[in-house]
Parts: sequence; C-alpha cells; structure tokens
Amino acid sequence: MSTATADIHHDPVESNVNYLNASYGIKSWLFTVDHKRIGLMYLAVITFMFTIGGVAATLMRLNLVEPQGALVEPETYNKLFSTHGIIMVFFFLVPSIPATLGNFLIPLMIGARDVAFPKLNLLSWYLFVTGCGFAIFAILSGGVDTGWTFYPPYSSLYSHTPVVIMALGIFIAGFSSILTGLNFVVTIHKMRAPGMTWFRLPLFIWALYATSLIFILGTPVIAITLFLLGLERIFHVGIFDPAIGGDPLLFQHLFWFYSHPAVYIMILPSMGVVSELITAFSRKKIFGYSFIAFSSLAIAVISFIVWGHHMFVTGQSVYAGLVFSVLSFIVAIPSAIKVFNWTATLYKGSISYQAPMLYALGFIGLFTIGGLTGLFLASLATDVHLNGTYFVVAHFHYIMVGGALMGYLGGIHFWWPKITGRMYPDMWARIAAAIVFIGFNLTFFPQFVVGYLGMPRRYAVYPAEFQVLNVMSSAGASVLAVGYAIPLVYLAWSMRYGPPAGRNPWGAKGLEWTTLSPPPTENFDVPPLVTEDAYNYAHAGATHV
Amino acid sequence: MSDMAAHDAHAHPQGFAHQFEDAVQQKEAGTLGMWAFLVTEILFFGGMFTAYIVYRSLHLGGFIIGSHLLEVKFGATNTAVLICSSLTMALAIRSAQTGKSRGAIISWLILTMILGATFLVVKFTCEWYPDYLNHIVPGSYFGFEYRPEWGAHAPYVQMFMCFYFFMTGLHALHMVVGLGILTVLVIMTARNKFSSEYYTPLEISGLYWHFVDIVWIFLFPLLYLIGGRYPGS
Amino acid sequence: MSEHPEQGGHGHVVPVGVYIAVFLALMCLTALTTGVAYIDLGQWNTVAALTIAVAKMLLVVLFFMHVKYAHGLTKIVIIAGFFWLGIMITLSLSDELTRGWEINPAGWTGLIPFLHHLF
Amino acid sequence: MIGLAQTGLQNLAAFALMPFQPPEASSIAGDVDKLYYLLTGITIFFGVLIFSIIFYFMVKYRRRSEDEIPPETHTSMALELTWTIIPSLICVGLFVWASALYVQESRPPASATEIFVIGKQWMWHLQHPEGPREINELHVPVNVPVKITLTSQDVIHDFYVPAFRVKKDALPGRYTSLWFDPTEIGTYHLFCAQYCGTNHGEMIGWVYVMSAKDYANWLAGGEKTESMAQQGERLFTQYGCVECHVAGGTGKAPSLAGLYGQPEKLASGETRVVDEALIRQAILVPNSVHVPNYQPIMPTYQGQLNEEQILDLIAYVKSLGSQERNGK
Repeated sequence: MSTATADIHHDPVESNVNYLNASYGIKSWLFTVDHKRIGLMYLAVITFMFTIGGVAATLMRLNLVEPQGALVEPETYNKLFSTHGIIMVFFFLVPSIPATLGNFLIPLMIGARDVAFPKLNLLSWYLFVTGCGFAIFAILSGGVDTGWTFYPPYSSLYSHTPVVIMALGIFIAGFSSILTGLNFVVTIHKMRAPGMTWFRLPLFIWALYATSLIFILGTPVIAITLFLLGLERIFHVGIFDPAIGGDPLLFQHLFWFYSHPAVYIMILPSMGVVSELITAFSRKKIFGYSFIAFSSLAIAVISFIVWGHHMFVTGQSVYAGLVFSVLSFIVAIPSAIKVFNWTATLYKGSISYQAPMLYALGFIGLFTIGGLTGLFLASLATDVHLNGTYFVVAHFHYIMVGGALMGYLGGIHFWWPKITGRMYPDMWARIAAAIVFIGFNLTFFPQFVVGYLGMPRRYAVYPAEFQVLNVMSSAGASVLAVGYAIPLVYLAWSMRYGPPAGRNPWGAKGLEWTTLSPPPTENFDVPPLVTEDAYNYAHAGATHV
Repeated sequence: MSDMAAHDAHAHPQGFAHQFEDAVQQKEAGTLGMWAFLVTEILFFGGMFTAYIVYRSLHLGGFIIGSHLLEVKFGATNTAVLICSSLTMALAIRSAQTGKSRGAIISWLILTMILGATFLVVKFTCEWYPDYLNHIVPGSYFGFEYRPEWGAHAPYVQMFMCFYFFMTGLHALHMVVGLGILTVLVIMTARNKFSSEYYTPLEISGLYWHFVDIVWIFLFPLLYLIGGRYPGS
Repeated sequence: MSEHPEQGGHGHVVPVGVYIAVFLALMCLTALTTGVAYIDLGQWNTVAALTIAVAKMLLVVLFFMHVKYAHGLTKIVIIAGFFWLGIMITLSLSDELTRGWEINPAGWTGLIPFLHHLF
Repeated sequence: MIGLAQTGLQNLAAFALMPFQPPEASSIAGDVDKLYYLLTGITIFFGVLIFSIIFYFMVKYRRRSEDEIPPETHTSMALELTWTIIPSLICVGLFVWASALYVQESRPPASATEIFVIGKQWMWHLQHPEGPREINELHVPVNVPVKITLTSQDVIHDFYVPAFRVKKDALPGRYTSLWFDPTEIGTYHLFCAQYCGTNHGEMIGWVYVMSAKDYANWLAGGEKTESMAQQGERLFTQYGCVECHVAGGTGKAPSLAGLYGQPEKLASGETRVVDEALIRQAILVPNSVHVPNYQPIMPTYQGQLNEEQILDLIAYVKSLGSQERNGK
C-alpha cells in the first residue's frame, strides 16, 4: 500500500516532533487522548499484570514438583491457580493485543488521525486500571480460591475468599473491553482513509474487527453473570441457588457464552499479527486474502455457538451435548483454512528469519498442535475422559500461550521499531524466541500425557505416579520464564541505545510503515491515499499515483 | 504539513472533534457508536432475560404466584409514564433538529425528566417499599415462613421475586443514569451547545432513553402479566 | 465515506403527527396487553403479551429511534444484537428443556446400532 | 534433596515401564482408546504434514539477496476448496463415531446394579443397594455393569475413574448418572475432577474390581447391615408416609407399588416417567408433581431428610416396583 506521495520523504534520519516527545511529564500521559500513548499505557499495565500472573504460575509449578506439594498448603495453591487464571485471562490475554497493538496500529493502518472516540479510549484505560486495582486488592486481601471460572455454588455460597471484589474488578475491566471494542468497530467503519476499501484492509484489521464484535456481543454477558453471582453472594439468595430451584449449570451456560468466545478474543488478534508477519518476512502477497478475512468473521460468529463443549460431563442434556459437539467441530474448519493459507503464502517467497518471523512460525506450529488437540475435546466420547484433566490444561495453553502469546510477542517485536523508533538486537531476540519455543513445549507437552493418564487439573496434591511428568513440566516452566525475561531486558535497552529504525526497517507494506518512526501525534505527515491492495510486495518498486 | 493547516482552517460547526474529516463522519460515528453500545445493553439485560425464560419454563407455577403478588395498576401506570417520556424525549430532539429555541428544547427535556422521576417515585413508594413491609423481598425474612397457600411452589416464588427485584432494580439503575444524562443535556442546551447543525449528543442520549423504555415494555408483561390475571389463573 | 446522501449532516425530521400517532398506538397497546391478561386464553396469554410487546418495541425503534430512516448498517447492528440474544436463549434452552428426554426411545437414536455396524 | 532425588529416580523407573495410557478396565475403555489413537494419528499426520511443508519452504525459499522480489502467486480456488472440504469430512466422521460412543455411554444397560454416590467436601460417600456404605472406596464385582447415581450435598463434584474412561458431575439438588462394566480385576483411582474447594486434590479414592467370589466374601464380611430399601422402608413408616400411601390405592394418596419406571399422568396434564428425579421432587416439592384424583395435601420434607435418607426412600420405592413386576 504505497501512498500517492510517500516517496517524497526519503530522509533516513528524521528527528522531528513525534508522539513521544511532543510533550513531557506524567500529566501529558495520564490525560492524553492519543491512541498511541494510550496503547503504550496499556502495554505498561498488562506487562505488570502478566508479571503477577507469571509469579503465580511459577509458584504453582514449583509446588507441583512434589506430589504432596513442595511449597504451600492446598488452600494457598488454590489461590495461586485462581490468581494465575483470572489475571492471565481477564487482565492480560484479553486486552493484550487489542488494547496495546490494536490501539497503536488501527488508526495507523487504516490511515486515520486517531480512533473515533479518543476520550472514550482514555476512559477505557482508566476503567481497565480500576479493574486491575480491584483485582490486586482482592489478591492482597487474601486472594480468591474459586478458579477463574467462578462456578457456583462454590463461589456463591461456600468460598470464604473476597470473590465479590475480584468479580467487581473483572466487571469493571469488562466495560473497558466493551468500550474498546465499540471504539474499534466505529473506527474501522467510519475512519478509513480515502481508497482504503474493506478488501484493501490489512488482515490484522479484519482480525481486530472480528475481535471487537466478540467484545461487544460477549462481554456484557459475563458482566451480568458476575453481577448476578455477586448479588447471590451478598444476599445469600439468588438465581443459581439449588435451594430455590436454581440451576448451577445455568451459570455455566452464561459464563461460557462469553468465555468460549473470549478464547477467540485472545487468538484472533494473534492470527492477524501472524498474517502480517508471514507476508512481510516472505515478501509475498497473502495467499487467499478473502478466505483469511472471512474465516476471522466466521470464527467470531461460530465461537458463540460452541460453548456447551465445556459442559459435556456436567449433566447437560445428551441432546445438547450432540448439538454442541457438531458445532464445535465446525469451528475447527476456519482455523484450519488459516493455517493452510499461511503455509501456502511461504511458497516461492523470499523468506528471512528475523525474530518476529521466528515467533510467527512458532505460532503456526504451536497453534496447529493446540487446534488439533481441540478435536479430542470436541469429540464427545474422548472428552468424557479428558475433560477436567491436564490434557485440557495443555490444550488451552497451546492455544493461549503457544498461540496468543507468541503472536503478541511477535507483534511487539515487529512493530517495536515503529513504536519506539529504535531497533533491538536481533540476535538476542532470536535466542529469546527459540528459548520460549523450547521452554513452552517442555512445559506443556508432558501435560497432554499426564492428562490422558487421568490426572485432574487444579490438584494441589496428586498421586505419586504422575510426578515425573510434573517435574518435566516444572523444569520446562523455568526455561520458559528465562525466555520471557530476556526480551524485557533488550527491549528496555533498545529504547535508549538501539540504533534508529527509520520509517520501514523490515521493508514491509502497510500504511503504518509509510510514516515516521515514531509517528507524529497526528500519525501522518502526508495524508494517506490508498491505491492498491494489501501486501502488494510483487510491485514494490512501482509507484502508483 | 499543508493539509494539516488546511484541516484546521476549515470552518467547522461547534462540537467538532479533530480526528474526524467532517461533521457527517462525526455524526455517523457517534450514532453507530451508540447503537453498538445499545447492542451490549441488549445482551447485558439479555443474560437476565435468558435466565428468566429458563426458570419460567421450569417453574411456571411459582412464577405465576409470584406475579400475582405484584400490582398490575402500578406496572401499567409506569408503562404509560415511560411511553409519555419517550414522546417528550423525541419532541426535544425534534425541537433541536428544526432549530427551535433553547427554551423549547429545555422544556421538553425537563418534562422528560419529570416523567422519569415519576416512574422512579411510583416504583419506590408504591411497590418496593410495601414489598419490603410485606416480606416478599428475597432473603432471610422472605414471607416470614412460606405462605401455606403457596404450597410446594414456595421456593420458586422466591426465585421469581429474585428476578423481579434484580430486573426492575437494574432497570431503575439505568433510569437514574438516564436522568443524569438528561441533566447534562439541559446544561449543555442552556449553554447554547446545540443547533440544527449539531445535536448529536441529544440524538444519541435519546436512543439510550428509548432503549430503557423498551426494556420496561418487556418487563411489564413478563413480570406483571404472566400466566394471566383472570379469575382462577 | 459519504455514500449516504440522505443523511447529509441532518437527521430525518419526523413530523409531529407521526410521533403523536405512534404515541397513541403505544398507549392503546399498553391498555390492550393489560386487558388481555384478564381474559382466559390459556397458553395464548403469553403469546399475546409477547406479540404486543414486540409490536411496541418495533414502534419505538422505528419511529422514536429513527431506525426507519437510518441506513442499513444501523439495522444490521440492531438485528445482530437480537440474533445473538436469540442464540443465547435457544442454546441454553436446548440443554435445560431436553434433560428429561429419554435417551433410548425408538426415534433417531435408533441409528446408533446402525452406526456401530459401520465402525 | 537426596530424598527427593531418590523418589524421583524410583518414579522415573516406574515411568519407563508405564504405558502412555491408563489401564483399560471397562468395556468401553478400549473403544475410547481406539478413537483416541485415531485422533492422535490425525494430529500427527497433519502436524507432520504442515511442519514438513513449512520446513521445506523455509529452506528452499530462504532469502538469498536483500533486494530479492519474489513472483506473485495467485489464490487457487481448487486448493482452498480442498483444504476446506477434507477437514470438514474428517470432522463429520469423528463427530459420528464419538457421538455413537457417547450415546452408548449415556444409556446404562437394564441389568446394571445401582450404586448411589454422594459427593461432599471432600469425600465420596457410596451406598450399595444391599446396604454396605463406603467412604472413598468402591468395591464392585468384575463383569457386572454398574450404574452410579450421583448427587452432591454441597458444591459441584465430579466422579472420575480414568481406568473406566467415565466421568460425570455430581450436582447439588439433582441426580446424574453414569455406568461402567468393569472388565479387569484390579484397583483403580477414583478422582474428583471438578474443583470443589480447599482439599479438592485429596478427594480421591479407590475402586476395587473383584472376582464374583471375592465380592461375595466382601459383602458377607462386613457388618451386617440393612439394605437401602429396608432402611427406606423404616423411614417410610417413621415419617408417616405409609399412613397415606396405602398399598392397593385406598388411602389419601396413591399406592407406590409398581410405580417406578412407569409413565404417570400429572394433574398439570404432562406425563412423566417415575424416576429418581421425580421421586426426589415428590418428596421435596410434592405439589409440583401432584397426580389427579387425590387432594394436594402432602407436606414438603425439605430440610427434614438428608440426601442419604432420600436415596434410601427412592431405593424403597424402586423395590416396591420390582416386587410388583416380579409378582407378575
């Protein structure tokens, strides 16, 4: 997508005013309405939340080194895995790519000066931070022990932990999601640059559009569900209480109506990132643009009708189980289409292996395994055996960590030069990507095996015969932790000492690469005019007017 | 940079935000944003409606007994009050559209607020407070003991009352928020912020107000009229 | 993006007469739904109440909320909202209402032995 | 640390000998494993396919010069259809196979003996119809199908025996069930697979599958206890049920003989089969299942009977049914 006048600026050293140095001081950040600054503020908060969730995960894995628990009492272990799940899902993975890269890139990629509602965008950040505040307060006042799923009647009538405070935190953060999704949908509909038609949009935008639809359609349901749970807990009477004819499974229906699509909130943006990375580092137009674009929308829609596969063994009706099973198989198809199209994009490309591309390839590998093991859980008979075991834990970590997190890291590495204007040391980044990939597999592959052997999840203590596999998993986790720590160091280093990146260090296509790095506050020095399809690498030399 | 200057130099109507190209784009964005928000509201209330439908189909007897504990006359009155307030809200927006005076807009807005407040007053004084005195608020003092005529349906009567209070409570909360928004609109109108060229805040606040009305349009039959009110129902 | 000539910066101005007519229709429907509740129609009481509620909603949405004069996107957004609500209700009920169903009646589960022959 | 290393080594030895599947100890375990291995095969096939293609491309099409511009490749509809349709067909096949097995798993054979299980924080309470009650242990004879009827006294639990490949939640206020036909004598894990609070990880027990002879000895060896039905009969008298539910149907309430398993027309007009759930509902919420020709006078027993007593009463009502049928 070269623009009509982009070639005018060739000066590689462009040290003029940008969004980072336009104003200084803490106030200039806290009251900013610039989507790029808000994106960075999200980045700071979710990195902090990721650290909390990561510490909880580390302590869990340490505890599981010994069957009787190496470190903590079962009560504490339960709080650790609940904290890990809640923080990672609601306060890291859900906002990860949309709120950071999405906020930063959507206006840049579609050629707009800002999102449609910049003040609302800032409000979303404050809501998110408030939600984080409540969550941290709940952790500091003891922590909850309900798991991230909050199933009643345990969470409503039996748990003695600050469930209401934690639920309130998620409720508030949920409104941040809703408003972000709303902002994105309106921005993508109404703010595109002249010539930026729907089918010229980068696939990252399609993916975030699909994600935003889930934000809008799904998040209100988790909000009302947790609201009802809170009422039940406060008044000791409520609509999930079996004593007055309530059905605890109804909570699960409402919960998974959001929480299954939420998985796709996490993975869809990563798929969008991977589409960008694969094309940029193989210098190829994406293979099957419209198939990838529409598979994102298909995933967003179908994700809402498969939730019952979380409930095959809960006493859900057999008939509903059959319906949800067949629907769950259907959602596998669009994901498969994406993987095949990415693979085909590499064909006859010019592939280079800089760090972001390593993350993208890692994503495809891990997501493929995660997706295929999903078939085991969509199949009713095998799900009966595997549901609630470590097999499920391994499966969704392959999707959420192997998939979503790899995509997030790949995206951060890809757009870091655009965000900061500086390059990081590529060799270190490649080493980190390799360590993450190896550590991840060491951690989670043994969990497939221990799951099939029958080890249930959320066990603070476990039968001794599962120890070897658990020790392997814990050892892998320490490798993984190293892999996550390295980028923090060199990315921080690069902000000050990295060499200047220039407008387009990767030779990538897309409007964001036509402007300065870092971009000016109003994004484009020259208003963009789009005259060609996305990823038009074959005509890189040609100028279109 | 020439275009930036040109952009700033445009004569834009009041209320114009820098990120937009023109006022049409801004208005369309605002309206689409509000509708997207209302969709989230549909699903927010929808979670409760889903639960209501599920339990109604499982415990119809208890729900009918519970429904008969409510007074149709108050529900019907409040429905009428809200419909009136929707009309006055629509007329307030129309006044802005057609360039009527500030006074006209403010009068319609204040009338809308009075009707909204009437709804809340009826809700509190004629319904919730007597309910509290009659021990049909769910909780430890519910019905003192279950009333004998409820028979085995008693737990489900309490379930119905949970729905009644949660749903009308959430609706009333939205009414209170709506009154707050109307207050802001009155102030903005008094400060001459709106014209026949720019009245998007009025328009999208109106959407919200009508939505709250629609929720009540469904709550009224679902809570007050289910199973009929005829003798022997 | 200005492919909607009828919008042109101004919303459609609905005549006062239309508002009054809609208002009167809403009031009548409220009276009707209340009145019908006092007549014994059996199962149809619920149907009548919900039909009238939907009619009232349509009146408010189309006229008071100007959707009749809005462009297609707005209509799609609204329909999507109700469609998703429909998904939630239908699939939740698909579990809650079929739990008591027999698992081994003649019906289509008669297929099962046949399927077992296949594998 | 040395102790840790030692146990580690022992477990490593055990691990080397351990197969990558739990024992197949029920009639359906083998079928589930077959499906599992098919799925594993599909996973390996597609995994290897995609990885090897990517790896081949990575090597063959690596960037050879910085200003290289590769040729454009056009989307191929045939290819898109191929990789849409083939996975779809595979999914349909998997769905049909897995569902057939699941429906089979959901239908206990008529001959199954019934064992009642109550989950409570954090133990399993198991009741044999013959009377013995066990905690965290279940003794069953080999090759006799067993139907487990589950409920919970507090939160949601989940009854999971990996060796049998069966699992089902135990829900408060409801009965759920699963069944298995143990085929191998041995001792197997019984886990709680739904998080239920502090000691969830310790809510585990053992299932002992015994030969018919050993099982008979085990039954005889324990303390002499009344059967569940006998205990239910005692409760039936003690709580005054017998005063109205007179045999022969001459009392203020219908006779319960022969009722179990039969369809019954209710006053509301609907017809329901008399099963555990209906009997439970009749005890706790009598008017909701009121039958025609009788006054709705039965009081509720909510709060007066615990879950075990309700199960005893159900066993008694069921025994009346079988007496009747046997009589015929």
